[in-house]
Amino acid sequence: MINVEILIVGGGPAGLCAANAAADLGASVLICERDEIPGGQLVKQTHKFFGSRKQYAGDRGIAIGDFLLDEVINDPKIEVMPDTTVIGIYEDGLVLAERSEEIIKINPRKIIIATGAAEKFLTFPGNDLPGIYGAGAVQTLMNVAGVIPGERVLMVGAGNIGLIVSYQLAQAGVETAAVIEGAPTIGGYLVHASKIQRLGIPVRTGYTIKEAYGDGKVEGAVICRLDAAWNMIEGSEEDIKCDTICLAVGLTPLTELCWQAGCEMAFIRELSGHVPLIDKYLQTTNPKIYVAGDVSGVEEASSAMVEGRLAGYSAACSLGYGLDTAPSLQAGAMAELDELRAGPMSDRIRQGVEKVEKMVTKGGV
Amino acid sequence: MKKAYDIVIIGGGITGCALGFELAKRGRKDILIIEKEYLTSGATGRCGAGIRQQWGTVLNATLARDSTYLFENLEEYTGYKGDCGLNQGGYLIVAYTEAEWTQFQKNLELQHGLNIPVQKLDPQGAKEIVPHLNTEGLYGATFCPTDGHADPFHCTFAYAKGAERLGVEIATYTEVTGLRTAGDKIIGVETTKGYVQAGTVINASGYNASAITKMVGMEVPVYPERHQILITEPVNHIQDPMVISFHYHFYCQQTPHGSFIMGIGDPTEPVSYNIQSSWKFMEDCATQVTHSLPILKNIRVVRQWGGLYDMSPDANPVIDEMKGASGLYTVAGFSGHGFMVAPKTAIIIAQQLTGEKPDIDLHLFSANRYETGELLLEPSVV
Amino acid sequence: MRIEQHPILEFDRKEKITFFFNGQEMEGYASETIVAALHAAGVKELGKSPELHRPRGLFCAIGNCSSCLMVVDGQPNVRACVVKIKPGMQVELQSGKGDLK
Amino acid sequence: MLINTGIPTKEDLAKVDPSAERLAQGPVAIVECFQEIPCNPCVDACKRNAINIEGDINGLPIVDFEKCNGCGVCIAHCPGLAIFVIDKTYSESHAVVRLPYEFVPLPEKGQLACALNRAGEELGNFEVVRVISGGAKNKTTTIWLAVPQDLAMEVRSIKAPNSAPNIQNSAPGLQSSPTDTLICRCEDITLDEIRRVIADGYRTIDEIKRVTRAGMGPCQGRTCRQLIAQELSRHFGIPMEEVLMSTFRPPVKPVKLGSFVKGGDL
Repeated sequence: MINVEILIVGGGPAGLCAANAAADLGASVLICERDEIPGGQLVKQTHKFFGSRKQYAGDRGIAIGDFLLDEVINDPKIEVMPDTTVIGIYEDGLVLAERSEEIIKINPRKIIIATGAAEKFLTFPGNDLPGIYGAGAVQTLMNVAGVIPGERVLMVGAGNIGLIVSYQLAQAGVETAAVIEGAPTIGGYLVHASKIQRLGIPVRTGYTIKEAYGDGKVEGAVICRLDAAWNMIEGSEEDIKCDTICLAVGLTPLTELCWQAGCEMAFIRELSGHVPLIDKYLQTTNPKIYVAGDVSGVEEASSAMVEGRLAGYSAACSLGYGLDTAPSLQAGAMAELDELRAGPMSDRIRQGVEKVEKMVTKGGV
Repeated sequence: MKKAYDIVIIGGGITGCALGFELAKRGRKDILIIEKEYLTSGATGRCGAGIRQQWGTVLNATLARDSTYLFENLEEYTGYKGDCGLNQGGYLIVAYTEAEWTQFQKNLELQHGLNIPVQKLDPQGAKEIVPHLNTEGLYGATFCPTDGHADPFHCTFAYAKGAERLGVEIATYTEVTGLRTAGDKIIGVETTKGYVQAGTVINASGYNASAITKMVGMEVPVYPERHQILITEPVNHIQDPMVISFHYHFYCQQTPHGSFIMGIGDPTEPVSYNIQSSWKFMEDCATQVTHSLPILKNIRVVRQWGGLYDMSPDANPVIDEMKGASGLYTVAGFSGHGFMVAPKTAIIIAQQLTGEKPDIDLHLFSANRYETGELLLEPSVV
Repeated sequence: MRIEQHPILEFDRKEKITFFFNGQEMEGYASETIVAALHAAGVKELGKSPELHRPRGLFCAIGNCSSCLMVVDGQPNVRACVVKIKPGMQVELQSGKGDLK
Repeated sequence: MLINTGIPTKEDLAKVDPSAERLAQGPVAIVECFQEIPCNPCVDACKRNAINIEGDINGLPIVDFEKCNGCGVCIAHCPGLAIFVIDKTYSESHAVVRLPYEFVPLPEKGQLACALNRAGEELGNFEVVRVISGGAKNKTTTIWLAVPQDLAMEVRSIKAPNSAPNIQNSAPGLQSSPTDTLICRCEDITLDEIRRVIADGYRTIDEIKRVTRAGMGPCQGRTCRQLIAQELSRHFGIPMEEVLMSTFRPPVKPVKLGSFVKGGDL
């Protein structure tokens, strides 16, 4: 049995920042990371991050992952357990984790859940053919293993992930036949769209995938246009020859542990799925549990890092650490979040966060 | 939902749905089943769904035997399009103590007297049926090849769909909030969706049974007790029967789908509505089951969950009209074996309520047996 | 299918090792997961689905979805996207549910 | 429109381009950033304080063309690769377009590179006159491409030498046979099956899970639950917020039963 002050589930940008923040205030921290190397999805982000210097803007995701990890590893108050998956939070607050087929019991005083998000799947005939991958899977193959997913890709979704992965495919020498997007406008940052357009990769809004075909693996896809009510326009079908279809149709928060821990949950469309109801310090309705990053609403890695710091300060402070410094640090993190979310591209996130705030006030957390 | 019914059944588990079906089949009209959440959301949907005829009392063995016959043709019997998932791979009941083994041999006589085809096996014989069984410390086993298990959801849905075709109404996501009486007669049920009149109310609400009777100031000795189950990933078929040990309180079966379902009883479990999962259950169940069935060390658990038995002091149900509230019947307290006896039990209660002569006399399940001390102690429970 | 030159990344693949896919000898690198090594060799189909026997490949590549279950050293239902190859490892397509050993 | 295609229009560009007079004076930075996003490394990159954003970090960058001397440091610092430096004074016939480049192999000074416009169309092969490495950390190279004067405001990229040949898509009218749409991979449950049970009267995720097994597999319904919820929402015309979600149970991932056996506790 491991007794620890703060257990952090997930060593991605949110989890690593949470660990640093909590340890800075003096709390002892254990990070359980299911992967061999912590960093979460940062390990496959080859592009430079947006935001401001406080969120390491201008640095590439992989580099950010590296130095967040460096800080964590060099901090004696933080222990990192890689290859370790937290599998359950039980009724008595005990946590079970698995590492190399062994069960580890952890008895934390506070838990910060920073499990991130999972990729959404899409319904169309043939949607399970080998060669149809989530965009994150393509990144993992390409940017972690250095293996290309195929020779010619149809990218479904023109949010930031779809646009960025198309660019990364080009960097790996893979052709993207087209980026299609059901919505009439591009959802991701326009600079990303411009970047791939000038490589000759067409971004086609108002298009969806109607079907994937192939004998045992993807050989092509039929795309077609959508009308304003998202109905397929008959006769607009086009055949796209490709051996890979990459689905970048959004993420949904990975909240299993929040459900298990009895946190009050709500479906918030703007935050991409069911999320735990939290207060402004990122505490859930289970007072033992805090959340940070995509698990509380799918957003950018930059905001995940700031949320991580905020949750780390809050959890440490609730244990009596940094009582004098924590309030200003928390306020600083909240101001950073407000700034990141101030622009028109964050309208949705702001609405989602406001919905949660209202529900929490009503519930009287 | 109408304003008045002849009969209201509280509880959309297998007992309530089978009752609705059997009553409608006997020509009763105006029947409403009220379910707090969705059908099977209580004990039925959380149970191991074993079907066992190897009981230690004549009444339970007979009910289970006749219910098995019904399970064998449930789709045809109810007119259900789906597959109720009956798998008669048998029950292998293993004896780890001498006392147990002696009791089993007594049971065997009783069971043979009821034409239940139970075989007595030495450890080697048990191993022939379950080749991966660890026979260390085993005295012997009994095996009934027509025992097995079924899909609790499809069985309940079969009864529910059949009942609906016969005119029964089912109100899901509707909770009973009160009972109304006039003098010593029941006259209706208050629900979250409004009041409904009814001269007959059947309390088939499982572990909530005493909460329901308390609404008219009456007690039945039925209380909730958590039992937990885990299920594994599916693998190709290797195990026919349910393997069960009363001594170690565990059971383990492989479903037709390929998953293993197993559970273990905890004698220290308190009375409570708690259905959360515990890590202790995982440890206890894994430790015991992999001792008896070592090959299962390598299979992966995909889910664990808790459910509530509707326990009674003698692990047998209360099936009786409530004294002082005529028209209110309690059918609850099955203590973990409600699923396997539901088909026949429903027929007998329907027979009683429609004036037919019941096939089996259920007076041993009367509510006053706890006062008179005539408990029906069942030696064969997990 | 391996990227030899990349503008941003350098791949530390570690040593070359040999494993077996459906009995056939294959080369991969010690840093690679089973699916990465197979993918590099052009193998995209990892098994047949349990009920409808449809060809299946990887989908999430990080152990979330269980689309990539394979038989590894005789053990069925191994998530090939998160398990690294080892020298001499026997990897097989999983057809349906697999046999418990 | 930019928002539909990612290609800025003439009107968009008119807002960020320097005047002809300024262009005639020497190299100058153009920031083709038209959207308010939370980002400001360009401001930090410019040592002459020639780039500013209004309000918070979501504001659009504005170049003070008088302060800007076209040094080009900002090019490799823009995460969106949206900054270019144009030098129309390079020669009588040619201007230099300095652009960010993140592909391999790198072109060498003196080589010809295929110039591309904002839509990726080829504009001809022109000489690379300088290659500036972004360094080991930054890794964004700045390419100086000498292009005819009239293309200076068109060329914004060069073709990566290893980019794949363009495969033509075939015309519509293909011969594929219809196949199923999968909802639950673990249990092989199709969309048709889900629609059939919904038509049969099952109206919650919990019921559908129990009657079809969708979501009972090793992944615990991570991918399929949402899809079933969407189908229920569509079929009954109820918002997703009102579709009841079933709960998640441990373990989060499949774990061997043997791992839980007592005695192995740390």
